[in-house]
Amino acid sequence: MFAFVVQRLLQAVIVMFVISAMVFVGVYAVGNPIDVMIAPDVTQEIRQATIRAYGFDQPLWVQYGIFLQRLASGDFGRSFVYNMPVLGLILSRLPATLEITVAAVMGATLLGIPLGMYAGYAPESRVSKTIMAVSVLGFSVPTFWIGLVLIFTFAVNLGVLPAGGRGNTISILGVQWSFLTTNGLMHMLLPAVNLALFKMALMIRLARAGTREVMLTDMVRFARATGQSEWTILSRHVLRLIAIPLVTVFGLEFGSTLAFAVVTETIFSWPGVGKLIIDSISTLDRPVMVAYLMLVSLLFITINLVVDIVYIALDPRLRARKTT
Amino acid sequence: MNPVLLRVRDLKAEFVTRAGVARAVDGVSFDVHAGEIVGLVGESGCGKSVTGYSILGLIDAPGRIAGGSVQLDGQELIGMPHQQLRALRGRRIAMVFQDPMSTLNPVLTVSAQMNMAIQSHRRCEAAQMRQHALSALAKVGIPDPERRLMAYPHELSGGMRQRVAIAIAFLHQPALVICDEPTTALDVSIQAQILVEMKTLVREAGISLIWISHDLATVSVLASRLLVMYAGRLIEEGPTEEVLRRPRHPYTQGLIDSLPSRAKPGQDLVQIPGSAPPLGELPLGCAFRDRCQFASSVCFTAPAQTVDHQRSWRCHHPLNVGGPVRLADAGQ
Amino acid sequence: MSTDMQALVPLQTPMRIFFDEFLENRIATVAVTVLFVIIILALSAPLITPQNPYDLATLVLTDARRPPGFVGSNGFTHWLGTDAQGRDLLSAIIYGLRISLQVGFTAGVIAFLLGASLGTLAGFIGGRTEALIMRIIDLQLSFPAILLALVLAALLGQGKWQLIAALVTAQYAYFARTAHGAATAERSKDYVEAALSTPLTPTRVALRHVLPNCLPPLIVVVTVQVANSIALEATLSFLGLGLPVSEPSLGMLISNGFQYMLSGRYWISIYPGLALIALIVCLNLVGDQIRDQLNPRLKR
Amino acid sequence: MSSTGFIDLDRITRRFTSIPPFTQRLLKRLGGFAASPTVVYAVEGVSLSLAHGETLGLVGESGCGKSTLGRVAAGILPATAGNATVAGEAVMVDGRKTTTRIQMVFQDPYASLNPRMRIGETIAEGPVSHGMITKAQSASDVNRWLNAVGLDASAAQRFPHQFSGGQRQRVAIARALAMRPDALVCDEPVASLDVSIQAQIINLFLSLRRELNLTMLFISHDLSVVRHVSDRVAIMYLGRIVELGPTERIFTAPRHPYTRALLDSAPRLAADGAPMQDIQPIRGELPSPIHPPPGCAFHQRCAYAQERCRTELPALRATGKSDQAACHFPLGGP
Repeated sequence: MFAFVVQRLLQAVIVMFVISAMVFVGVYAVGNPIDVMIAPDVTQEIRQATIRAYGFDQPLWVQYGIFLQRLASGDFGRSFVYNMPVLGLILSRLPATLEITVAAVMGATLLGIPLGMYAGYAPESRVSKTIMAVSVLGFSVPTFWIGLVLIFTFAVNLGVLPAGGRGNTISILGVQWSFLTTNGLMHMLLPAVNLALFKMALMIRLARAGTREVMLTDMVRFARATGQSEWTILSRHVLRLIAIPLVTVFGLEFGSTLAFAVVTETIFSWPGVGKLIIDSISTLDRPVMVAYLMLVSLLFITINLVVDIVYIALDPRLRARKTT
Repeated sequence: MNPVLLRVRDLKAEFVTRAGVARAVDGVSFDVHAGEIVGLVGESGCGKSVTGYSILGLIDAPGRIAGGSVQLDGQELIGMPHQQLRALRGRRIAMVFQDPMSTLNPVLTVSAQMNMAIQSHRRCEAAQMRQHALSALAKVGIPDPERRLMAYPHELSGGMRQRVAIAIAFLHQPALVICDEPTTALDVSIQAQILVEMKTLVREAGISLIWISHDLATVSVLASRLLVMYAGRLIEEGPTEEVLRRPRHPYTQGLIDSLPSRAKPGQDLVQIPGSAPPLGELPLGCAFRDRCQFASSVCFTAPAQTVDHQRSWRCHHPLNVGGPVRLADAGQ
Repeated sequence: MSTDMQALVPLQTPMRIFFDEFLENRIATVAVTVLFVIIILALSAPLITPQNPYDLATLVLTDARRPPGFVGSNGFTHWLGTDAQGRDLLSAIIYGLRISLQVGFTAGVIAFLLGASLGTLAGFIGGRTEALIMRIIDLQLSFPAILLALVLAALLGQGKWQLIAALVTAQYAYFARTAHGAATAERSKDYVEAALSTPLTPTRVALRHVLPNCLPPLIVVVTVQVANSIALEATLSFLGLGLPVSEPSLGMLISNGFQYMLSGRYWISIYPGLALIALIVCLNLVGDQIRDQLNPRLKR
Repeated sequence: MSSTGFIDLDRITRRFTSIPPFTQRLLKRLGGFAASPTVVYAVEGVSLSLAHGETLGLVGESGCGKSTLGRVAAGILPATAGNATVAGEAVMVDGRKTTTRIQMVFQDPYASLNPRMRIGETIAEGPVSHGMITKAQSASDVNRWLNAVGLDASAAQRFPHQFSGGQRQRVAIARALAMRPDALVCDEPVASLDVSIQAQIINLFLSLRRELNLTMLFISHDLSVVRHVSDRVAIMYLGRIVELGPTERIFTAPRHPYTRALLDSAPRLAADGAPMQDIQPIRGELPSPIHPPPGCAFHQRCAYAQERCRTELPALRATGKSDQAACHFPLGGP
């Protein structure tokens, strides 16, 4: 087990190097590095000073060395648009994105798994058929279109919920959270639902497929033959068995929900990291792009590692082979 | 003969498939007396397992019970409300399945699974449950039960896993245990151990067994009575030794004669030509008609069950009614 | 010596059984017919649409943002109304479907060829190279496709082929993983060992025995991935990173209509959205049906 | 052991080692606390030789290595040590099978045929690609082998899913015969068939043996099937041969305690049909090939085990004119 964790950490470090190299090539070596660091309309002296300061006149690999040094020290340079250190900018926006992502994924899982298990347990019943219809729709309809429909019905027609923006927030430990105020929650509801629909559909499909396969095994027949109730079989045998594949998907989907937040935040103008990256792409604010990519990659790799460890914890067969 | 524990009368079960309705069990009737071991024998696809599952109402869709009655101590099980039937499963009737690999939950420890089986019929504290589980494991000959209790199924050998399943089945001293090919997936030496253990276990507790298998030799080690099935019907029944020595139905005789141990080595075995008809397309009358060398025009009508003392058969041309005639000699 | 042959079942190739079983499922058949209709519509777009939405000359600005059923200045009724540039929405949707299908299928097929060959190759080489390739594939799969496509679209700039490149990079890994899984599963089966023990050369066994049996699970991934490509393309266009503005895809149409949504002109966004969803839903339904049919455990 | 036999296996050893991933080896060098590679001792120094036209039965329980040995003999699996030859010709040269004179028949009829290939193609593929017949002759050649295994020529156009288990096994046999082999390795060919179908296939093997004078290595866990088809029988236990000899002698007067115990624990119907009631099971569990016990592998379960059995590995030595046993204290005296 320990050797496994060490192996994964090793790989994580290697991958971060690879990504940093790709980002370096993509952003610096290809484009003119100067434009990356300083705004185009700056005087010539400052341009020359910066070139020397950041060693752009050095050979490429030296520049890469400097680039890595700065990455390690968290200095991603300053954003053109907001003229503040990029790291601080991103970290200030992260909580907003995390809020709706966590709410979406939690909602998708807590709703999706039971519905999926029921659809797998009684596939022929009409309720299961509707669940599957909803899941195919949820799985197929692009997130941005659902966002529009949600705004159109709840905000425009019914006027019950705000069409966008974050509403007021409370700051705890210097971090702005909106889910603690009713107004904040009202603002959070639609984006979270929008983000959750695709994930819930996915969870329903997986839970259904897993449950259906397990229900046909001798194990369930044997459990029934010992007089265990359907509820015990579902909650302790089936759930425990399908939890293993679901955990992997939960981890991967958490990452992809975070990425999909880009779309939702654009529609609901939710001031999260997603909106930041979209704006920075359109304004070619490259330092923000670099920082976003590096931080997000780090996040995905940690999620990947956590998922693998939980995967092994859940499945005793994968633990060190003990021969009795 | 002890009182009748289980009465099965005209049991019918069928499967609705894309190709139409296939009658897997076509009117099977038999009794099981208290403390008796009955062998239910037949080749694959003859409906023996479905018969076993139907008794406990364990057929999954698309299968369903299409008729007949199953009575345990006079209590009708077919159509019994689910809660009541569930109260019987494990407490009055238990089951053991063929593949020990897929019977136990691979991600739960043996003790977790035994506790769940105990709790479905008895409310008791953890300590009592642990004691109950340990004694159950010891009874089926598992060495060092403490360590095995905490093990996961994949850490046990095939034989050990099957013993755990048997221990679970015997947890509540059921009156009847239905075993579906319990030793088929095991090696010869492990099978022998389990056969002997089952024999003593059942005799001591006076539990009756229905032993389902395709292997005549293994079943006849334990069973005092044999029931032979073919294409969903019970075609022969009787005390083991009599059925083996002087079978009435040509199919039973053919089954016995095609066993290698019955012929001189190197000599061609007596073989039953063709293969069993698929359940969806059963021929008219006697299903064995196309493969039977004694078949005649009367076999186009389904033979009724002839009963003679403890024996019964369904055949228009029964064998060995007179002296001990063996098929091989009668044929040439 | 010969046994009397049981009446042999009429000649049934695995393909024929597959189609018979497929057509038995009503939903899947409807989905496949709708798909067929959409493809026909998309192919014959220039012939059947009243107006060429990409030819800016024919657009009449005064007819812009009109509701469905509006009769345009050139006497033509716009069944689904017009968009902000005065384009007939129906024609725009059909052309949009055309682009979505083009991009979706091309990206899907390229990703299939690239990913499947990489996966099967890894499956056959085995040893360290297999472990290395599959490790890279797993890591790429932990990267959300949308993020990858987003960054690539931003770096590569606008245009159909850049978009396709972004979609392919985001999705070839799914094919690689499925192909690798199928190849390793088939490789362990007896019929492969039997072929090798004839002996037949490993390449011949790989091509004639293993590969054909690896295809079915890949077909499922193709249908699902084409649907994903279309959805992804629409999302990127919605974010303004997809196709150029002059050739609006469905995503672009929806995005343009977004600001008019709040003032009650719903049709500009809603109708293209419905067309897009119809296409994606049908693809997913077909994919699901094929997957259920191929899953041996669910055999009825 | 003079190698005069037609199929000759000389001191065959086969071990499966799982190489721990890169990091475990790294950790081993750093702190030395990583798991060492697990080794499965499947076959250990087995020597066997079959005369031309002879059928040797290879019997043993799971994990005894009989399947592995069969695959090495058929040239599917390279041996870790020792070499296998058929008619003096090496079966495998650096990992690649080099002879067509020995073919294999597998256990599971549902897995050993390519589901997407017509039966005719499966049978004709081998001989055509080895130039034994031309493409034009393939149709008639396929018919010949289909008839030889009791199948109708019309089967050639059909796919495996249209046949029963027994019929599929006949196709698998036809495929092997189409390569005009001199020897067959059959790995549990009737184990997954019903008794009535089993009899038909056993009879087919007997007639093929007579007509084509095939040398056969017949692998099975079922003693009665092996007794019926084999001239000689070898009993395997945990990767080694513990007894070898003429069939009748092995079944009536076994010299190795394991053989005796195996015969006693297998339920059999006596010739007149009376069931054999009293079976004596062997004590203990099957040892795992990952940790083979020291000395004689059977000593933990053997009723006659003495101190010497626990430490010294008994060699396979002659215990009669043409039979051998690997036991320090063979039954019925040395």
